[in-house]
Amino acid sequence: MEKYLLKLTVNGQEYEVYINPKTLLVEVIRDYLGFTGTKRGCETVSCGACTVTVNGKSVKSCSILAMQVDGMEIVTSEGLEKNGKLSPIQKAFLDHGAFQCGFCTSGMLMSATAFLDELNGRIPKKHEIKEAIEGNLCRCTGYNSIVRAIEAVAQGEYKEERQ
Amino acid sequence: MSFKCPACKKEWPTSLQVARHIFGTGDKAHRAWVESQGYSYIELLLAQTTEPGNKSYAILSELVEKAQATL
Amino acid sequence: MSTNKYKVINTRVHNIDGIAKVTGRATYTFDVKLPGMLYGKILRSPHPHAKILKIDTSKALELPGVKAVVTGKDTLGIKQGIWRRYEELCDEQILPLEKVRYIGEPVAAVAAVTEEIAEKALDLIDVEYEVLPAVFEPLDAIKKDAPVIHEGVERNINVTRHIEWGDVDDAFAEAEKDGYIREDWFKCGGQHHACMETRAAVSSYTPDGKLTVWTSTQSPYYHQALLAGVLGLREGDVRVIAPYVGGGFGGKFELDAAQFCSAVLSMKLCKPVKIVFTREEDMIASKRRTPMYYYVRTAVKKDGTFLARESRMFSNGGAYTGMGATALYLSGFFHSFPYKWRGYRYDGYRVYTNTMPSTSMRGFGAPQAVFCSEQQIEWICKDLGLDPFEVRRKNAHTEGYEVPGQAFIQSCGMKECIDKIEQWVKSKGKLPANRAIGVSSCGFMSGGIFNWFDTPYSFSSAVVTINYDGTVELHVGCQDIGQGSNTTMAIICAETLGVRVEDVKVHSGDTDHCPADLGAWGSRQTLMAGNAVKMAAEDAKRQLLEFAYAEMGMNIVYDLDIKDRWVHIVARPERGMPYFDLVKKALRGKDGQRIIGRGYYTPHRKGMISPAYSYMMQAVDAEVDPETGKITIHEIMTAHDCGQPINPLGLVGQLEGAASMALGYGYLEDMPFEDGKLMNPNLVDYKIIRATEMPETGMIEIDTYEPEGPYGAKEAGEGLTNPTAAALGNALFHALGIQMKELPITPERVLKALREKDEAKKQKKNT
Amino acid sequence: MIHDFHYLKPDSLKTALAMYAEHEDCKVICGGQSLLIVMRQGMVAPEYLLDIKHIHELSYISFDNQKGLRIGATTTHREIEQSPLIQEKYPVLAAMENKLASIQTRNWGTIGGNLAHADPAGDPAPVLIALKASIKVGSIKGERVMPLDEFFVDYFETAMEHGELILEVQVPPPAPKTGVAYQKFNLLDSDMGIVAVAASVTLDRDGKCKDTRVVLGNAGPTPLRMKNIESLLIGKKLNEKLFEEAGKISSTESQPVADIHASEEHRRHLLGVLTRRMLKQACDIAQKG
Repeated sequence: MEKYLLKLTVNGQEYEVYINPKTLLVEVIRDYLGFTGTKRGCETVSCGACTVTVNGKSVKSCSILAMQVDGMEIVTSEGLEKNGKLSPIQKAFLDHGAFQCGFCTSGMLMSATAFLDELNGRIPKKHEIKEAIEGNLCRCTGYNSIVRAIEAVAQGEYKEERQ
Repeated sequence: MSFKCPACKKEWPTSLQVARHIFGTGDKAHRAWVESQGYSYIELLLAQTTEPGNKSYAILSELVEKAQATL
Repeated sequence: MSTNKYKVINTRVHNIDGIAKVTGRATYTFDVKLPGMLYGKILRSPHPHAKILKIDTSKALELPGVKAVVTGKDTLGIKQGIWRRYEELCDEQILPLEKVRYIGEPVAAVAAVTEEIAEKALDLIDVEYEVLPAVFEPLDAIKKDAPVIHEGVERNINVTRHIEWGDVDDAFAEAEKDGYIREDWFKCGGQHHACMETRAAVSSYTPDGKLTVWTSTQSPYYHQALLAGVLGLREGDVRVIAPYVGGGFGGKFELDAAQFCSAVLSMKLCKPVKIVFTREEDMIASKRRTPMYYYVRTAVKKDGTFLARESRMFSNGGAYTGMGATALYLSGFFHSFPYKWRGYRYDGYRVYTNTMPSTSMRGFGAPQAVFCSEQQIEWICKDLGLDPFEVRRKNAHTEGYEVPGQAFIQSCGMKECIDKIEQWVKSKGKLPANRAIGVSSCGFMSGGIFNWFDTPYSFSSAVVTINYDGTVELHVGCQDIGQGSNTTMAIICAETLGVRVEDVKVHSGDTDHCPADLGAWGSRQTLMAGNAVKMAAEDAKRQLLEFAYAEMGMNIVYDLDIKDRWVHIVARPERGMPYFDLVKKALRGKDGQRIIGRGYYTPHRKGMISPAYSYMMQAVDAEVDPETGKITIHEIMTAHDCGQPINPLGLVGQLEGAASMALGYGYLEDMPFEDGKLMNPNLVDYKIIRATEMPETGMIEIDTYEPEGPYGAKEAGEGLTNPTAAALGNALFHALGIQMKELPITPERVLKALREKDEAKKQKKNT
Repeated sequence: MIHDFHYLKPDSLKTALAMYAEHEDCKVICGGQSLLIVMRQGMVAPEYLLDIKHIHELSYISFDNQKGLRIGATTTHREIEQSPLIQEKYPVLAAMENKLASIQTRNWGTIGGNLAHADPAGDPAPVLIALKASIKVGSIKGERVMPLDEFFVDYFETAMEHGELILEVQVPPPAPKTGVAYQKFNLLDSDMGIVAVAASVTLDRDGKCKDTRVVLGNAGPTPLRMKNIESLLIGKKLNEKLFEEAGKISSTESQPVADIHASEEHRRHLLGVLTRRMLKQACDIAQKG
């Protein structure tokens, strides 16, 4: 089976991997590049634990062929912190206890990050926040703490002081 | 005055409690003793579910009381 | 909330595993990678009931990359089970020798260089079965001609439990004269834990006869002991490591096939083997919440005073016992909660069937018991024209009440919960058509006393070690599965020792370094492990203060304490010394030895069920579309008595998490089987509630003090899962007048109930 | 698990069509949100996989008053959902997209991929048929346009021949005094519908029904356009009784398949209720419009 060259940037670092074209993006992220923050919880693109952002948009990395992100910018939960400083949404998750077992947390963080970036300043309604994480299943928290955390960041309670 | 369990000789103040102990443990020895009295252990147990009241327990308590003489 | 007299307890402390979890650093079992690690896959039975005649693994072994194939013959053939105290309830060989008893049961396991090769090898294993007749429903399995699933177990009944107090028959006789009796049949479905992390294990057996297993577990000690039991090893030679655990909910403290098969393969090859369940495997071949058929007969006086109740329950136990016996007992026990009965009789029957085994799941029999009880009470109040709040208040448990021969209730805030919810419901005023608020009250246990695991160790233990720089090592055996027990223990340790949470490092999830503890189930850890941690911290503080008395040389009448890193005279807090200086002196005074405090807890003189009980009443504001049967939940409000809250962020998380799981059990999550085959083993067709359906959740904390718990604390984990399904059923009763007797409440069942109600009304009109 | 395949990545539509014609056992992948699931289950295992995700010639949303709306095949659901133009001129289309699967799936999945997958429970098809949409497909031999309700042939089967790709969805300009409504019945907000109904109503000057379409989702092998309802309603003053009758036609003439989520009888009942409700809703919008 011939392999293909894939060039992609993950968390600001460029990588080149030779892969069988049937390899999914989540497999490149986890098994080839070792970013195990992104998780997998199902085989039917239902749980959202594998959510990452591709060029700023949240996607389920288990439903995408890795070859399709050639030359694109991927961000996983490990890429949110900048030289030791947590991003606003990470701090909000800590303050609001927006996680328990933590297995869905990486996916939730990336859905939240993509949603907040897309808002760029607009204050969202509550149902919009719930729709932003509708693709992410969580069995522990009952979601409301996560919605409160995202709402707090959207309302500017967390300054971004990491430039 | 106390009642002994015919199968394992443990004692309780009332025969009803001995009956409850026999159904509760339900191991081979206790089942065998019930069968030896001419009753099917499982039938007695299941009878509990069909009619209200405690018929099976009443029957078993009687058997226990009668058996005290031979212990 | 009362003004907080504690420095650390009941403050919004960050979860101490938070940084790892929000930065993607947290590694779970399926992230574990070892050098030379092989990947395992399990071949599963396609038949619900069949003899295994022959297994030919030769072709599989020839596939390049396959290193080993094991079947029952490669094991010691020991029948294992978690109820080690009763031999006949240990009935499961995970790789069976003679026959399979449910679809999905492991038959063989392959270890190969890659997961893909292992999967391909499965198709090359030929298994010759002799298919046997199978039975799937308990009421069929107890018939005379039903197939025998376990030899020697007549009519497939393997466990019966009987609870009785008071004079049941007299009470019913009195009710027949001038009271009121009502009887109803209920059918409560199963539910799957569906933890986001599926079952997984990495086993590594080394030539020195030691086995190390990384696995997702709620109790490392249980798995250490269970693995040792079935593999013929000493417990000390087995090390179980729980990396971060992705949820348990009662489904991850029994031995599962990932752990067992990876261990058997690893012992055969002396190489690490990793087995990770796919979601489909996790849903088909694990153990679920116990489906129950309830018959409930209740007698009351005309004025609403409860007289007696006589209930019977058949549980669909599935192919193997697991925690079935406990489910039977607890369901019956909490079916009487939270009311005083003059007479109560319960008979529970656990029946074997050829379906996936059922076990414990959050609430453990209480959601089913409460669903039947709390709805029937609401219907009785309607029949007699009584106010449901008044009837509940009149019969509710009170502080110091003894459930005859069963349990001693100490702290009990039931009445306050009823008052608060009554006020809240009234404050909501009149609701639009097809929408109403249903209420339901219940209680739950803080850990179990009956030692069905037969452990020789104390139930919980903890060790506190103070370093030279004042930082504290806290070794505990309790296991954090997301409910935040690491944080709760750190809070209790910090408060007791008088330091801050960031001074405490919690070590858990490793049987080599942590003391034995029964682990996370039955909502036991805050109380039991909390008591052990409090005792250990007190022991360390006492040793520390000995040096303080010497160092400060003050009047012997004074007492010393440590609060927020400041050692001081209790009566004159400004006179003292920094905790960090004291620690340095203490170390020198002990010839360089660190201060070590030990603590442990085992409940005594508390009956056979639990040391303490939480109480709650919940209101569910639900709307239903009478034309389509679709249900929308607007809000859930809970008045909750869990003694002294320790970890407030965790408490809110438990409430909202329990509500989301309980709502799923109420109207979303269904497990339809056809001839023993689960028809929806994926997260598309198995409907777990999502953010868009989750209602607003409020909580009213009732302040009580539980003397048995650390700082007065008791459970807040499982109890909150119990009332919701019943409250939802009652909401539909008030909104549309329909009586729901089956769980889950699907739209189709709502419309059927509506039709039945209308027909009944028509019949009444023209008779 | 997914079977091995040769991966073809054309950089333009022209090369894509050439490659597609060249290989017999070849499947097309765009967003892959549906295709990868069936490939993982081993139900689809082509020798070649043609990836047209990054052919930007086919990713556009345009509108003019004569020709109406044009959506390129590789346009993502999210782009349709968030397009101000579609929100203004075809609000029912944007609302439907907003409830399609999850944000993640909508960010990567495309309208062309969805329609080519031809799942009878798919959301876009009934709405687009109610909007009288047609679809342009093309191959190396040339292009053709057909009404969307003729595009779906059977379960997961379209009228496309081998070598043909979906190029564009075409929707006529919104007609005056017209209302379109869509609803699916499900347990969770973004689930595929157990059943779904799209309805459009156009009224003439004196308020009679000039034109109407009722399209049922997940009620047969393909989206079902209920022609008998059209003949029942066109030319009449619409009222509750007529909506009731239309509902009966939907529940009797549809071919829903029972599964664990709902029985056939329940599905027929729901189709009747939703038909009545969507016609009423469309009629109200038309009266205001």
